[in-house]
Formats: sequence, structure tokens, C-alpha cells
Amino acid sequence: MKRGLLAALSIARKDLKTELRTKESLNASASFALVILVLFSFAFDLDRESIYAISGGLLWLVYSFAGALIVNRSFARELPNDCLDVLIASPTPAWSLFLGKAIAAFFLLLIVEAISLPVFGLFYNISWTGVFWPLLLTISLATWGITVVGAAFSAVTVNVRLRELMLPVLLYPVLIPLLIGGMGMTTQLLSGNMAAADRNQYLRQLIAFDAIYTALAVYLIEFVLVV
Amino acid sequence: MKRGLLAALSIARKDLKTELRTKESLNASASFALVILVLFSFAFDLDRESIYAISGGLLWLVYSFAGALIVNRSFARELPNDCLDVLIASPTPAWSLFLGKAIAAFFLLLIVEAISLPVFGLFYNISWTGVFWPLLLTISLATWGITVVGAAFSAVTVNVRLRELMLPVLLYPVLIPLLIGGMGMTTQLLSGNMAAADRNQYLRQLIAFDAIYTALAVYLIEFVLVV
Amino acid sequence: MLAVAVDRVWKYFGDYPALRGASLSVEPGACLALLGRNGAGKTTLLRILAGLSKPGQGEALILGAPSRDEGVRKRIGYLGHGIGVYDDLSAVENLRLFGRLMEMENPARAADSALERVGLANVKDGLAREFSRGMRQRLAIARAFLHDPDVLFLDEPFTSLDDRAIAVLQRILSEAQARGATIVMSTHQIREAMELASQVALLERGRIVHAGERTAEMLADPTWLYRTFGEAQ
Amino acid sequence: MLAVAVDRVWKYFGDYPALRGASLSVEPGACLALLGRNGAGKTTLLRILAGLSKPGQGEALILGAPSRDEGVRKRIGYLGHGIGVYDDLSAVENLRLFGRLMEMENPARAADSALERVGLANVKDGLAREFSRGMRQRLAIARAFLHDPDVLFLDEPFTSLDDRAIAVLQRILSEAQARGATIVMSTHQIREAMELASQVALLERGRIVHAGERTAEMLADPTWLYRTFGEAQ
Amino acid sequence: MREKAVYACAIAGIALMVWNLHTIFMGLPNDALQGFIFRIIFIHVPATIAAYCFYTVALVTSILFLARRNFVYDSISVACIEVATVLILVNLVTGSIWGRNQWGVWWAWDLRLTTQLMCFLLYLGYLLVRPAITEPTQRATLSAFIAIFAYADIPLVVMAIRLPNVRTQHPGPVLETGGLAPVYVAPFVIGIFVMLLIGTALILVRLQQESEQREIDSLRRELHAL
Ligand code: HEM
Ligand SMILES: Nc1ncnc2c1ncn2[C@@H]1O[C@H](COP(=O)(O)OP(=O)(O)OP(=O)(O)O)[C@@H](O)[C@H]1O
Ligand SMILES: Nc1ncnc2c1ncn2[C@@H]1O[C@H](COP(=O)(O)OP(=O)(O)OP(=O)(O)O)[C@@H](O)[C@H]1O
Ligand SMILES: [Mg+2]
Ligand SMILES: [Mg+2]
Repeated sequence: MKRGLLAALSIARKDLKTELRTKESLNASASFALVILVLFSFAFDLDRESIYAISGGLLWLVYSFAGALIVNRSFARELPNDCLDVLIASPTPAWSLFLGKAIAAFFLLLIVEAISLPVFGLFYNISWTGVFWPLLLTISLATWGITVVGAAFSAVTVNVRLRELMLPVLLYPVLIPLLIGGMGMTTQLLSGNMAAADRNQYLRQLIAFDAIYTALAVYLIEFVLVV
Repeated sequence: MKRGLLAALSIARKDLKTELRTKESLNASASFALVILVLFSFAFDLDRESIYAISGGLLWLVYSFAGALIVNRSFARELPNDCLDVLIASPTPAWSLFLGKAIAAFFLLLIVEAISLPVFGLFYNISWTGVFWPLLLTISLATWGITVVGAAFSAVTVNVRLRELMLPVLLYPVLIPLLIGGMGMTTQLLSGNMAAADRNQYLRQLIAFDAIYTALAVYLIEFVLVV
Repeated sequence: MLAVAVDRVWKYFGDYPALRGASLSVEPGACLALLGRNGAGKTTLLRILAGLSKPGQGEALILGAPSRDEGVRKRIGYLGHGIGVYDDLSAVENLRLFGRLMEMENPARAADSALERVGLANVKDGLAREFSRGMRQRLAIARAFLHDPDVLFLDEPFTSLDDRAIAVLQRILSEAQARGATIVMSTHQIREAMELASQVALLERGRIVHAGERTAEMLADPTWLYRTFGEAQ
Repeated sequence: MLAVAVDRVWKYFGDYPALRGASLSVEPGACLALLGRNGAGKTTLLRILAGLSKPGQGEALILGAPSRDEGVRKRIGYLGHGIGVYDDLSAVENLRLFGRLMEMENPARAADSALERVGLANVKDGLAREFSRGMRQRLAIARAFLHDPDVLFLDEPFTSLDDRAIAVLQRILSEAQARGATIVMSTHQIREAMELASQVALLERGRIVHAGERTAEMLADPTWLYRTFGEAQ
Repeated sequence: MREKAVYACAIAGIALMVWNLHTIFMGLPNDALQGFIFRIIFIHVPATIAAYCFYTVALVTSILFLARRNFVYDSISVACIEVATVLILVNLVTGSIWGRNQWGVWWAWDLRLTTQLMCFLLYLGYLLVRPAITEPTQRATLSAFIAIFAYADIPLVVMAIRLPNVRTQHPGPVLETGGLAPVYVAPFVIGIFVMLLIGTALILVRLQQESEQREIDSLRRELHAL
């Protein structure tokens, strides 16, 4: 168990290091997020009221698109040079390999989110600094959900033809309950009318989602990686 | 010239044939379009009035996402087995190769659009049958723009690492003028308040965009494919 | 007129010169084995000759014309590492498509006779995806030789093939030689290459350091060439 | 205890049996050359032995334990077609990472000495991306041999290598043999393989049709084995 | 044996359906509030209930496949999911028609409707991914994984009208609260049986097809290997 967690950290560190060294997928998905924000602002030019009403939705759409790009790379990063084979052949158990990948994707997506949140605030003239801490909690929980499900599907689709098409088709429907929670909570936080009971209800939803899918993925991943 | 056009048709036919045989990317991008339609509806839970106001924006966002997936495959389809090398080494000029790819992508995207338009109408309760012909014209013009620029960037990024990430980042900013035109015209058509002068203005924009980028791409493609 | 004339060709990848003034000439009807260590520039040179890449400086002429010339490209055949056929088309559809792209008179007939030649006539409607590795390789050979090219560029054609596949390829190559076609092939399997080659060239760090007839020493001792003209171990 | 014991292993790809009851046993310290035509199942068998794939029926034991056993996996080395190192890490970072994943005592020291062995010590901080093909291949060898594995699985290790790279690999392989390691390698380059091998096995359509000592005939005539035990041409 | 089962299910299902439709259209009174259109419920709900039953079977066989690696389980999973997805489509279409009649729109974005649509799209994704994986063992394994992940949506659809803090446009639970008048109960339950029987017949046909397909594939591969 402990060895598995250590190996997971090694792998997460490796992923983060290579990613921060080349900054390729980070730049790409951050600029993708920005481009989408701009596109949205063209597509929907709305008044202030409506903007607040859809702010959570907008934010999580952008985050889930950026997230799909990041998790798409998660296992795909191991394909050149057949590194995935080497990882699977090593004594590292499959679940810790998976966990390492999910952790790395989580931090990468957090970085992208941290970049695009202020831009979002500026662009749509939405102030979020007042609810920073609860927002951070929401974002972290929902981001972990996106990345853990995403990394799992990334492992599933890594050898599939049309990976870049198949991943979103599978991923988004599974994420819908999570996104509903994240969007609802964020909208209420940003519009400043959040009851404590509602908040707890949303948080419970997010945590339940994260827990269920993390457990499922960790348990099933060995079957997927070695067939 | 004529030989080039014939070769372009051969290539377009080949692309369409393989695509319609496996239906993979067609199915995937159609269901991707549906998934996004659903995502949007969550994110922007709006009343009837506002829906009409953003209908064009919504439609073209979905179409441009689906389009990015389709053009992404355009040249990437040639990568397995190094077929691209064979095409480039053949006497077919690069521009006709490119044109063939663009034509195939155009029809594929049209098919996806034809599938998702009625669904869009049903789900968002928007009636479009009354303006079918002008809508078809708008869609065709804007779709050609998306696919011609998309196929060009697909050729540029085909050998680049992170192709699936780079393409949207490059593509959307270039498409913004086109999308603004398409979105504006569609919104006005669907909300039923389109002046003839406005319409002509929009059409001119779209046609100009298409003409400029088609000419540019056809002219420059040889330099991109053979370096 | 020379079949292939490479005149002081340089090719940079970024700052790195993969070819540094390579010069080479091949007479029509010759079969040249292009040898060289990993990274010497064999693939780079063959890609330039096949028109897949442009030289930075210098000139590469095939049958007297630049390799991107359309008239010349009809007369070139190229077989790289990939098999160059579509998995989702059947064998005969693949060949017909390439026949049309090669602007042949009668693509359908050419496709049938090419499949006959490599022994795939009985599975001509099977999708390439479902073929076994050996069959795919044969289809690739049929594709490269479809239009009876006058000049052939082959990049490590014998790699990973078993004895039977090698036999098919050798037969088709000697048929092409008998027709008077010129062949340039890179390889690390010196023995197989030497049996076919009439000429030998050694590429070393982007330069041709030796070119000439294949001699008896080379047949007898595959490392002789490296030891005599190449850098020290 | 046998180093490798394959007992009637079947592997289906769908309903197609790539391995049909292959049985094989390799004594510790032996070097086995696994021969067979394209599609015979060599890669499939090696992947099962390396724990990258599971047999459908039958059992594959490495050092007496199933190949997905964690204890065993520490003692296995695998070199497939890919080099298995990260392009964006430096040579030494790559090896340290694999050292940690292999749960070695001192990954840093092991990495340095492995780089020493393959002659990359002076470029140990260079990114793998910037290495030439030969250097990358050496790094791959260093990676596969990093933890001094007791059992080695090599899939066509000599393919596309030049004479020098082959020499490095042969040296490292004979060092491993001297340590008492067991080696199983697949190959089409029968001559190179025969020089190292002490045992030979011929795989034909998923079955081992011959296994035994390497004899003098085989060294003299590479096709002898196919002709004697294999199917007709 | 299997053929007999197909015929038995199909004939029983169709006979039961004809008889049930006869009662529904001829024997039942119109609903007090909704009138004639109310009869859609006898297709709308049974289709979904049958679909969920088949999805549950697919969940079980997917887990069994991962545990046992027997391709029969994979075939059952696909067959069930294909048929169930069609049944979900039936639910969506009938619901839309009903909605058009009752709410004036084809679609409303409430939690029940959306989760049901997602359920459809999820399993559609399952069916789309399968042909993209060429290697059958891998295909079966990955499909099983996806089927397990997808199933998590179903409790959500069921809960969608029962959660305390969610308001839906879709009617709330009527069955367990006794909202269904007693005359309607019998045709409703029979409707469920009809769907299950016809669905089972279709699944058995699909299974037959699957196993024949696998046989053909292997024969063709053998041929090519020669
Ligand atoms: C496209 C729109 C609709 C969809 C996707 C939909 C979906 C569903 C689903 C998934 C169920 C659950 C079946 C079960 O739990 O076994 C259900 C049940 C039901 N639906 Fe709909 N429905 C739609 C429209 C409507 C409309 C317009 C009405 C009536 C005005 C309606 C009335 C009912 C009733 C009465 C039930 C039984 C509820 C229960 O007791 O569980 N539905 N529907
Ligand atoms: N696309 C590229 N980008 C950057 N460098 C390249 C590229 N292609 C080749 N090179 C470099 O150019 C040099 C020559 O490569 P080339 O592939 O031609 O060698 P080769 O003789 O075919 O070697 P091998 O026997 O290994 O196939 C190598 O050092 C290689 O790293
Ligand atoms: N992932 C796969 N999916 C489907 N079939 C496969 C797969 N891998 C291998 N096969 C089939 O299994 C058989 C054995 O393949 P394998 O790669 O083991 O052969 P090999 O002996 O390594 O051949 P080669 O000498 O060409 O490398 C072949 O018929 C091949 O088509
Ligand atoms: Mg090369
Ligand atoms: Mg192999």
C-alpha cells in the first residue's frame, strides 16, 4: 500500500515535471480555455443579470473542455516509445500508476483553472474574490472528479482508434451529475445567495461522486491495463 | 488543372467512402454534438426569450466543436501506415490533395449538422423549418469556411506533437470572424427579424471569408506539405 | 542521362545537418545499396529523392528533372517503413485509388495484375485491416510497383520480414531489374542487400564516403565496407 | 527451478488463437532464440512472459511464479520495439525514475553505473529527445538492464541497429549471461541470434514445433531450421 | 433450443401485446385530467423499466466478464445494451410526444429528462466505442469497464423525481404512491411483461448473431493465415 502510494507520487512527479518542462499541453489547454471564453462572449451577449445566472455554467463548461484536453494526454503521454509497456511491466501496481496519472492531471487542470478564473472574472465582469475559499473547495472537489474519471477513460481509450473523439463522448455524460453539482454551487456562490443547507447538500453530492468513481476506477484499472 | 480536380474528387471519394464505411468519426462527432447540446442546456438554463437571442451562438458553437473534431481527422487519417507520404510522392499536386480533403470534411460536417439541427430545434424548442433555405445557405457557406481553414490547419499540424490540442487553439481564433457572421445571421433568421440589407451584408462577409481562405490555403499548401 | 543525380545536397533539421553535401549518381538499370550507420542520413536522402522533402541546398535530379516535378513523380516508386495502404479499403480498392492518383490509363486492370503478381488475387476484396502482416507487406509491394516505376526507392525493405516475404520481395525486385528499372535501397541487412546490389554507397554523417561497384570482398564479409571506409568503431 | 516455464499457453485475439498450446521451458542461465515466421506469435508470447498480457488458458511461470506477480516483476527486464524512455527527461532522470519504479535501493547510483556501462556517462544530463538514434537505443538498453534482471525478454533487439549498436548490445548481453541471467529473444536475423544463443525454439502458428540446443548446422545455414521443422515454403 | 426460446418469447410477447393494446384502447376509460393521451404511459414507463432490467443484466455480465473472461458474457452485455438503448429511445420519443401534448414543448430541461437523455447518450457511447477497438479481448474488457461506469447514471434517473431539493416538470412518482387508478394497474403490469418478453426475444436473436459473427471472424482469420 505504502509502496504503491510512493510509486504513484513518483509517476505524478514525472508527469508534472515533463509537462512543466515543455508546457505544451498546459499552454494549449490554457489558451483553449481562453479562446472558448472569448467565443462564448461572442456567442452570448447577455445582460448582467443573466450573466450571473449562467456564470457557474460557463465556468464549468470551460473547465470541463480544458479538462478533457488534459486528461486526453494523461495516458497518451506514455504512448511514444512504448513507455506504457515499461510501466505496466514494472512492479508498480496498476492502481498506483493510475493514481499517479490522476494526481498529475488534477494539478495541471488546477493550474489551467487558476489562470482562467481571473480572466473569466474580468471578461464577464464577475467578482469572485469574496467567495474565494468556498469556491476553491468546490473547484478542487469537482476538478478531482473530472480528472479521476478522465484519467480512467484515458486509460480505457489509450489504444483505441479515434481516441480524441471517443474520450469526450464517453467522458461528458458520466460527468454530468458532477457538473450539475459544480455548476449549481458555483452559480449560487457567485450570485451571493447560498444557503448553508444547500451548500452542504451540494458538497455531499460532489464528495459522493468523487468517492464512488475513485473507488471504482482504482479497483477496476488493473483489468483495463493488462488484457 | 482538370487532372488536379479529378484527383481531388478521387481523394474526397476515398475519404467519404472509408468514413461512411466505418462511420466511426461521423458517429462520434454527431454524438459529441448531442452531448454538448445537453451540456449547454445545463450550463445556460434560460427562458424562452433568451434562448432565441442566443440560438445562433449556441448552434455555431456546437458546429464549430464538431467541425474541429472532423477536420482534426482530415489529414490525421493519413498517418497510420504512412499513407500521407504515398500521397505526397504521387503526381497529384498538393493543392488537389488538400481540396479533396476539404471537400470530404465539408460533406462530413454537413451530415453531422443535418443530424444535430432537428435535435437542436426539438430540445431548445426553436422552429427553423420556416427559414430552411436561407439557413441552408448560411450553414453551407460557414461550413465551407470551417472546413477549408480546418483542413489547412490539419495539414499544418499533422506531424506536430499534440495535434489534437494544437488544432483547436489555432483554429478558433482564425474562425472568429466567420463564426460571428454565422452566429449573427442564424440568430436573426431564427428569431425571424432579418432585414434584406442585413442578410446581404452577412452573406457578403461569409463569402469573402470563404474566398480569401480558400485561395490562401490552395496557394500555400504545397509549402506546408513538402518541407 | 543519369537515373539519379544528387549534387552536394545539404539538409538541416534545425541546426543539425543530417546531410552535408552528399553527392551520388546512379546509372539507369543499376541497383544501389545505400549503407550507413544509424543516423547517417539514409532515410533523409531517400525522402528527398522520393520528393517527400526538399533539399536545403544542392540539387537532386531524378531522370534529369527535380524530384518534385510531376512528370517524374509518375515514374518513381517509394516504399518506406509504413505500408502506405488504407486499412479500411479492400486490397483492390487501394490499388485502384493509387492507380488513379498515378494517372494510369487503366487503374482497374493494373490493380488486378499487381495483385496477381504478389499472390493476393484470391483475397482481393478483403479489407487491408484484416490481412496478416505478411499479406499487408505484399500489398505494400504491389502498391509500390503498381505503375511499373522506372526508379525505385526502398527504405530498409527487408526489416522484420520472414524468409517467405523476403523471397516475394526479391523476386519482384529482380523482375524490376530485368525490366531495366533503377533501384536505390537503404538497409542494415548487408547480406540480403549485397545479393541484389550491383552498386554500393556508404553514407557517413551526411556525406557519401564511398560509392562504387559491389565487389567480391563485400559479399564475403559484410563489415568490410565499414572497416575500410567508415569511421573507427 | 526453471527460469521460464510456459505450459500449454493459449492466447486468443477474439476467436483467433495466436498461441495454441505453446509449451516451453528454459533453464536458468540459458539464452534462447525464439524463431518463427511473421505472425507466428513470438511477440504475443514475449508479452505474456513480460506480464504485459494475460494468457487465455495455460500458465506462464517465471522463476516459479506467475508473471504478474510483483516479486517476479522486479527481476524481469523487457525490451520491446519501443525504447521505453521519456523524450522530455534527461538520460539520468529517466533511469532514476525507472530505478524508483523498480523499487531499487539506490536508484541514483544504479542510474550512474548503468549510463557508464553503455557509454552515455558524459551526456547524462542531455534530454533523450536530443539524442541520436544510436544513443537512444543505448539508453533503452541501459533502462532494460538497470536493475540487473535475472530474466530478460527481448523482442527483435537487433532490428534496424547498425554494427556499433549491435556490438554494445552483444557486449551487455554476454555480461548478463556471465552473471547467470536467462535470456529469451525473438528475431528474424538468424545469424546474429545464433552467435549468442545456446538454445533455439521454433514457433509455428502458435505452437512450439521444435526446441533444443543450438547445433552446428544452424550456425552454418540459417534456413536449416525452417526447412527441417517448419512448414513448406 | 435457443431458436425455440426466441419463438416462445416473441410469440408470447406479441400475443400479450395485442391483447393488452386491445384492453388499453378499447377497455379503459380516458384519464380524468389528460384524456386519451394518457394511454402513452403504458408504453412510456414499461419501456424504461424493461430497459433498466436489461441494463442491470448487462452490469452483472460485465462484472462477470472481468472476473471470468468468458466471451459469452460480453455478447450478453452488448445484446442487452443494444436492446435496452432502443427501449430508452422509445421512452424518450413517447415522453416527447406526451410532453408536446401536455406541456406544449417537445422537451424541457429538468433533471429527470436530462439524466434520462444522458443515460441514452452514455450507452450510445458504449455502442460507438466498441467498433473502434479491433482486438476482441480488449474490446470486451474496455466495454465491460464502460458499462460499469455508465450504470451509475441509472440510480440518478430513478432518484431524479424523488430528491427532496429538486423540482421537476416531469410528474413525480405515481406508482408507489398509489396515484395510478386500480383499473390501470393490470394493463400496466402486463405492459412491463410485454416489453421484457419482446426484449428478451431480440436479445436472443442478437446473441445468435454475435456468436455466428465471432465464428465467421475466426474462420476468416484462419483463412488469411494460410
Ligand atoms: C421526453 C420527455 C420524458 C422523458 C425523458 C421521461 C422519462 C421518464 C422516465 C425515465 C421515467 C421513469 C420510469 C421508471 O422509473 O421506471 C418516467 C416515468 C414517468 N413519466 Fe416520463 N418522461 C418524459 C415525459 C413525460 C411526460 C410529458 C409525462 C406526463 C405528463 C410523463 C409521465 C410519466 C409518469 C407518470 C411516469 C411514472 C412515474 C413513476 O411512478 O415512476 N413523462 N418518465
Ligand atoms: N524530422 C527530423 N527532425 C529532426 N532531426 C531529424 C529528423 N529526421 C532525421 N533527423 C536526424 O537526422 C539524422 C539522420 O537521420 P536519418 O533518419 O536520415 O538516418 P538513417 O541513416 O535513416 O538512420 P537509421 O539507420 O537509424 O534509419 C539523425 O541524426 C536524425 O536524428
Ligand atoms: N492486438 C492484436 N489484435 C489482433 N490480432 C493480433 C494482435 N496482436 C497480434 N495479433 C495476431 O496474432 C498473431 C501473432 O502475432 P505476433 O505479433 O505475436 O507475431 P510475431 O511472431 O511477433 O510476428 P512478427 O515476426 O511479424 O513480429 C498474428 O496473426 C497477429 O495478426
Ligand atoms: Mg532510416
Ligand atoms: Mg513480433
